[in-house]
Amino acid sequence: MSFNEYKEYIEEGDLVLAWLSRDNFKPIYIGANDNLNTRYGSFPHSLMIGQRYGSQISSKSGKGFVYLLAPTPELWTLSLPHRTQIVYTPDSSYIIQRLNISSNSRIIEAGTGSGSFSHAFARSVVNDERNNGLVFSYEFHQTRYEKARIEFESHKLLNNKIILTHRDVCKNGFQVNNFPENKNINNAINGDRNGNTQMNVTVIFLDLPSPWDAIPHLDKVITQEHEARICCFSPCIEQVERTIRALSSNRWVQIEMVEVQSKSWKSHKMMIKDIDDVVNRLKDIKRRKINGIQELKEKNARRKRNSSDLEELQPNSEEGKEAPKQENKKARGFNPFGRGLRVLEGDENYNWLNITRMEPEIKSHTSYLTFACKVPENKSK
Amino acid sequence: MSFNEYKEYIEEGDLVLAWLSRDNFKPIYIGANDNLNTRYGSFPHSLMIGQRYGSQISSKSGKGFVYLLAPTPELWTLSLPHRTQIVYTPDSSYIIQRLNISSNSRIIEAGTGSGSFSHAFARSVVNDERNNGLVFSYEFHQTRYEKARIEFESHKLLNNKIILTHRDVCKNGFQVNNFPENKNINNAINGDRNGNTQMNVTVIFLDLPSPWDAIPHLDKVITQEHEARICCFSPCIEQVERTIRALSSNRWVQIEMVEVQSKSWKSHKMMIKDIDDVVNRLKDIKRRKINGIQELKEKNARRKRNSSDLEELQPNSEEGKEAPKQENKKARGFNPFGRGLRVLEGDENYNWLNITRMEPEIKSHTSYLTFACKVPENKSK
Amino acid sequence: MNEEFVLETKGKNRLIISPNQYCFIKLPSSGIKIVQLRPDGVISLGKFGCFEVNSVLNHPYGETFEIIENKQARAIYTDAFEAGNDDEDLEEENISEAEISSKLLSTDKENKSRLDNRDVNDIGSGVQKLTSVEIELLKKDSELSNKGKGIIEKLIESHTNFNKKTVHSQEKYVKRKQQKFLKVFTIEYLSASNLLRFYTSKDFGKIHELSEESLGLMISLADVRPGGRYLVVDECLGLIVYTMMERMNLQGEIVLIHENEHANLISLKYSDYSEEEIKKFVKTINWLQFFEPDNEKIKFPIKSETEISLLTAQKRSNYYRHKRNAEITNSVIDNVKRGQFDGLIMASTLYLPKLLPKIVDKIGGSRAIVCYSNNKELLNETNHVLLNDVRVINSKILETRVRPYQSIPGKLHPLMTIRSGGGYLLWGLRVIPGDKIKATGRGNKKS
Amino acid sequence: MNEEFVLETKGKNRLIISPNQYCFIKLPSSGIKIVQLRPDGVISLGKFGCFEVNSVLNHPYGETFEIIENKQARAIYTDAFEAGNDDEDLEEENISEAEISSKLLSTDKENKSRLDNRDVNDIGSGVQKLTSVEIELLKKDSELSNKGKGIIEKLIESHTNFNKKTVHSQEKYVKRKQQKFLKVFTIEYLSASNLLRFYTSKDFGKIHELSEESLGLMISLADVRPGGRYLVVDECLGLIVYTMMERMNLQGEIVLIHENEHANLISLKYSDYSEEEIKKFVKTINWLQFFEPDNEKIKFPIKSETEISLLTAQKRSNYYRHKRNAEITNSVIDNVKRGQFDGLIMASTLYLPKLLPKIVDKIGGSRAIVCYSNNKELLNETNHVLLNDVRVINSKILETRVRPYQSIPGKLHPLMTIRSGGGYLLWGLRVIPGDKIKATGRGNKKS
Repeated sequence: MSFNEYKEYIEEGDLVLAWLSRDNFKPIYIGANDNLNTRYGSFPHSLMIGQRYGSQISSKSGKGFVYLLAPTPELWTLSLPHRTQIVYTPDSSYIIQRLNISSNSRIIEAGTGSGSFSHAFARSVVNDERNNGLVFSYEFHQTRYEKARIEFESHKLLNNKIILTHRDVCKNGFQVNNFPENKNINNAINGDRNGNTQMNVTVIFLDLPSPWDAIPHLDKVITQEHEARICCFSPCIEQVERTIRALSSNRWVQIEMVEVQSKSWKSHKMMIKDIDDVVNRLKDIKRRKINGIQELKEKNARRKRNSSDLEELQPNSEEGKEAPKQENKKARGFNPFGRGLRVLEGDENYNWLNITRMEPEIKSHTSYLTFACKVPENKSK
Repeated sequence: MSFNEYKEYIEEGDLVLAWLSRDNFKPIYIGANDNLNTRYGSFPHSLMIGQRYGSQISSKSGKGFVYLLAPTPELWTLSLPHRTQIVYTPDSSYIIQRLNISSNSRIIEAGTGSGSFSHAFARSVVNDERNNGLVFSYEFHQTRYEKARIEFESHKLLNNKIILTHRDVCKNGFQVNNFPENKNINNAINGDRNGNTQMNVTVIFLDLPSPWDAIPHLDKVITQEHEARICCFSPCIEQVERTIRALSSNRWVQIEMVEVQSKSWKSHKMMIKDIDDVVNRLKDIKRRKINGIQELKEKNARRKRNSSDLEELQPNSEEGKEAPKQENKKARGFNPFGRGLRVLEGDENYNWLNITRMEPEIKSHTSYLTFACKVPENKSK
Repeated sequence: MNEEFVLETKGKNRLIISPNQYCFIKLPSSGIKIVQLRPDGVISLGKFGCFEVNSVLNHPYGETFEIIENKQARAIYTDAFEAGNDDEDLEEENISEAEISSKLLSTDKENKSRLDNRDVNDIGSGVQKLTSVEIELLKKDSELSNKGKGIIEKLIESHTNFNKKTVHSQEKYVKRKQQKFLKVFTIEYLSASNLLRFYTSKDFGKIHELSEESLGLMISLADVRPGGRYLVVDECLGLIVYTMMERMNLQGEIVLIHENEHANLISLKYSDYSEEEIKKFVKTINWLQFFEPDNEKIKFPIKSETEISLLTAQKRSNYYRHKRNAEITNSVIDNVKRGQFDGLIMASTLYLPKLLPKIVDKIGGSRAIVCYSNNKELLNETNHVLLNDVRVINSKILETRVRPYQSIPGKLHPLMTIRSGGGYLLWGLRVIPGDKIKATGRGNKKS
Repeated sequence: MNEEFVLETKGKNRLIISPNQYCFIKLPSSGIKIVQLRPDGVISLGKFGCFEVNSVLNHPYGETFEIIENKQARAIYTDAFEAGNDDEDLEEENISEAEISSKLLSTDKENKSRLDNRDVNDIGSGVQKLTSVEIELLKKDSELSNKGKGIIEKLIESHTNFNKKTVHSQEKYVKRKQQKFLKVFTIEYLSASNLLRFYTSKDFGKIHELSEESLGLMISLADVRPGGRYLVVDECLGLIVYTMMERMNLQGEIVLIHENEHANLISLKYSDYSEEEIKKFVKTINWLQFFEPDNEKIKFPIKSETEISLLTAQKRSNYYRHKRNAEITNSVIDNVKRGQFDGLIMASTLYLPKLLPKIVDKIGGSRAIVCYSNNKELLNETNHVLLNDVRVINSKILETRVRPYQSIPGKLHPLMTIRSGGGYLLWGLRVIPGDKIKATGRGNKKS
């Protein structure tokens, strides 16, 4: 239930996101007899119940651990397998901000897709005695619709915040009847001339292959008293062109297309390699080369003198473990940057500069976002 | 002449870029009797002759100074007024790199525009006993053509590196005859069947409103033995679409469109504001507030006691200059971050973090670059 | 969710232009304004004219108006604010005069314009034959009926090179002139994004170059929702608090920490909430009170009813005022001592590597920590501290940038230049390290 | 220009596929390879087959080949390497089989494909009815004549859901299959950009994430041109030197400083220049020799003709070898002592804030200083040092990023994901401060 409210303690039935490693979250529904099995070990759910959200817990073996996190739309999005239908957080957060969504917003989302954006919309709206917000979500793909319905239901979002409909909105429009409606609200809604429930939609988000087919259907469901705002989400630029033309001929105004480009960085350390150390190392190499020639001569001479003593000079087995490394180190001479050694980032024996490093793969493009507004015609005289 | 060679000393007749301030270069041609007048003062050219390139020189008054720089295509581009026709360095450098331009490249550039890219092309090509490089540049706009001709001439690039033609290539194609040609070169060129000089172009750069009109004309002038490579530079995405279709139907292959996005940063310092200082400042304010009430009471009491002594307590005029500032400072109390004072970035009395700051305006878009290749048909059997 | 902090929503009107609200006005010149709509007042838009407030009230927000006679604003349908649309999409019915002048252009297009601009030199003052005095006169002439259309036609006639320009630059020219002379404007609701736009154009530095996309991302990453209870540092004139109030709709609570004697929440004066509503929703505390709560709690000597009744009216009033102040201060100090906030949102210029670790304990388990800065370097130093802090996981630095396009079909391209800035975010998750695991320190921290 | 450093260009062939050159091979799978074209040799492209080197020699670089019988490669025209083109642009004449299969698709397009993918579930192994064994068999069958076309058709037939897929995913499917089975490849000249592409896919870290656009910008900002004389630090496997050689065409000189006993110029083995040409053009010196030239100059005792004639053959040979080494070392030390380089190009992981000021004096007045790093932070620290150095002006940090598009008309969009990295550049200009002005220090520095 924690998609709907902040909770301090984990209870049976909760959805928990188990943090395994960076950006790797595993969603689990807490059942007293269940186990979370990961490559970091096995974690019985029974030990999670009653823990605070955010707690670090050890595996049975004590060798591994996970953190138990409360789900949020952002973490939920991160926990999804990378399906193409995901609207990522930099896009969704911008759309929500720009469309000025608040607890009373009446939102259309088509299609539902992975449902990741639905969760973000649902977080902002409230439908109770004082708030009249709702998300009308549409999905034409049967399997995806079923999946979303089950998900919304288990996240306790279905029908109290999200009205999910299996439909091709391009053909059949957006009108939904018989959704639970709070009659106490100021701007409560009566049926229109045709007996349809007025949906009074103020915000529209279209993530469809051909939004231009859906746009003409909007007039029937958007608010007739206020401004409606739309965002169309399309990967190809040619879709944007057709969308703009459709919006314009359906008398939407203030049309603007934008792209969201986002990046993320991890913090790292880079070894500071001092030029003096480089020069000293080259000197050391040179010195050892000369000495080496000298030593070689002496060694050869010594070997000739007392070859029988060699055995005694060998280290015993205990010391032997360390010896090769020592010898290697010595053989390497002055080695200011740990060449050939396994130096951990931040090792105190070296100097470091704090740097940032981007994730190896950048989401170079998600989709183009086309925004527009419409004020009801009867008001515009 | 220094566009053509590196020079150490400034001579009469040289083109010099006088650096006035960051990214502010003023091109001057050195004439013994001329003067450079800037808001940093007046600088007689006579004092510049014989100086090393890069020298800092003082104005006559000694108050201002400039640096005397040798022109390069990049600095020349920076010194141009911001006309729309400029191909900026991040684009031009990428195009040159990707098209693999070297001293022997035979390049078409249409249109010439501001000539900034022509300079970059000309830097890479050599036309002498051993190198066969040339830039064929075309401009259809009469005034721009004239301007470019004069500029190339005074930069000693005309006809030895750049063959400039006033023409609408979309209508009349690219064929140029009678350009100076070095007959000693291995792959020297004979006239074709029609008596036209073979231009053997290997690299094409089209910065035209409708490149699709020019593309069909290319077959007559590109190399018939080797691969030719093209880059089309267009601001709008719809131009890219038409260009790709034209390239494809003219049997160009490996078509790829890219955008170049570039940024630049200056280095700055940000004050480190320690939380302990914040807390101490709040304590100080609180203390002084309490004291202030106390002081006010005492002051009032004192005033009543000996109002006649007040004159003597006033500072003399010499000290008076400093006093108000001192008093202000004191009045401000503990002021760890120099609030209300003019603190210079990097002031040693404060702590600083090294940061970067972007230029205030970003070139968000220059143009789309569409690349393609073509191998002669007769070779492709 | 702390029920005690859920307040009644006043039902602030975000949809209808309402009296006394501050609103956001967009001018054709792409100028913007914030004005308060006092009933019976008159609002001046400078060279675009004046209009009476009453003539715009009760229209929906988002409406575009033109100024007609007697300072009356009349709602119109127009796309004058677009970067422009191809004329094939314009509808014939209900056409406004703004459209007519663009229709005029479209006939020009086919007949007279050239496909390129080879014969046009850069347009200097010499090319335009009307003087600015003549333009002023024309403007006065046409003020009542023509609203600029006449001027634009005259300008086109007198521009000797007009027919030599390309279609595109002809359009740009007319557009530029429209923007200069048409007396139309749009009234929008003063959303957080619009307020940000206003500050962006007015004083970007004072909101530390915070962009709309960074703001939106910050609010989402911090999981801000109606009913939440957040710890906030807002050095952006209160813009972040304003945004959170929009999103939360007075449901929940904000505790705001400030570095001076008083918090700078200047933005909230533009909100349509009463001072009382704001005070109920936003509690303020300074860093001294935050870090030394026990010292800073006000020990206020409570007087008995009898004692109070003996005070003069003035002293009694003072007594109640001091008592109320002490109660407020002590209440927010206790609030902070309780901790367990649902998120930390910081937009501060303080040195975070030292500050942030001192606040983390106040945040509830599994809740988000989000810091904004216009310097990535500061956030990197901070993140290096978090990497060694077992109470925070999954921390990273994010950047988001929106790239707006010239949104005209057939001429689509990103805007050539945009403002830089926009800032960066540091995002981490507060966790509660296990006792045994905690002891071993960093070695056990996967991230 | 120092005439003594201009060498004869050998006239390396960049246009015609020539024996013994290393070349760059692009495979339909978007795989890439570098191979040396030894006459009479056979080159294996793994699953794409083998071809005899002789069958590709003397074709122009850029040519695309298909493998026919007896390991013979035959030049073809194909757009198989495109992301794809709309079929309306394909010419009827001279059509290759790769095109035919895409023609086949285009008829499917109108008749059978759906505009959306509502009925398609994610494609798992169950949907594809052919086993991989069957595919292998088909592949063998069609090896001689059909070159994959047959396979693709069979695959389409056996893919039960093919007609339910959208046009776009049908195209993607065929494309994917083409890439897997068509025996075509393109031979390109091993330009610096192609070598960079090879390293990028093979070991991006070893070239410190240097991108093509950063490389190009670096070379341009450093004003690299034929005839110049540059001081270079190249920790990118010699890729930067390779690029400069391409651009300068052996006209001019490079002095390369390295941090180990020997410079790592592994890239140059791929160039078609002889070792002698390379040695004439690229002089190497280590940091010890650079900073302590007088100590490191080799005092080589010159023997008289008589003395030499008295040596054994072995010792005489040794004497000449040592003498030559000493001459080379002393010559490059003198070269560096002379200074006045036409530019400094650094791609080093050394700590530049300390290193760079020690080198600036070697650079001529008005010449460029360009440093590459994959860390902006390192360059910022370095730039802060330059800001206090009166010998460098106008220094700044630059970033350039290329964003490739799916370049199919009707389906244009930036690629969804690209590799990060690419690096940053620090660019400054070396100046000669005036004597009087110098004395006053930073105060007089405008930038």
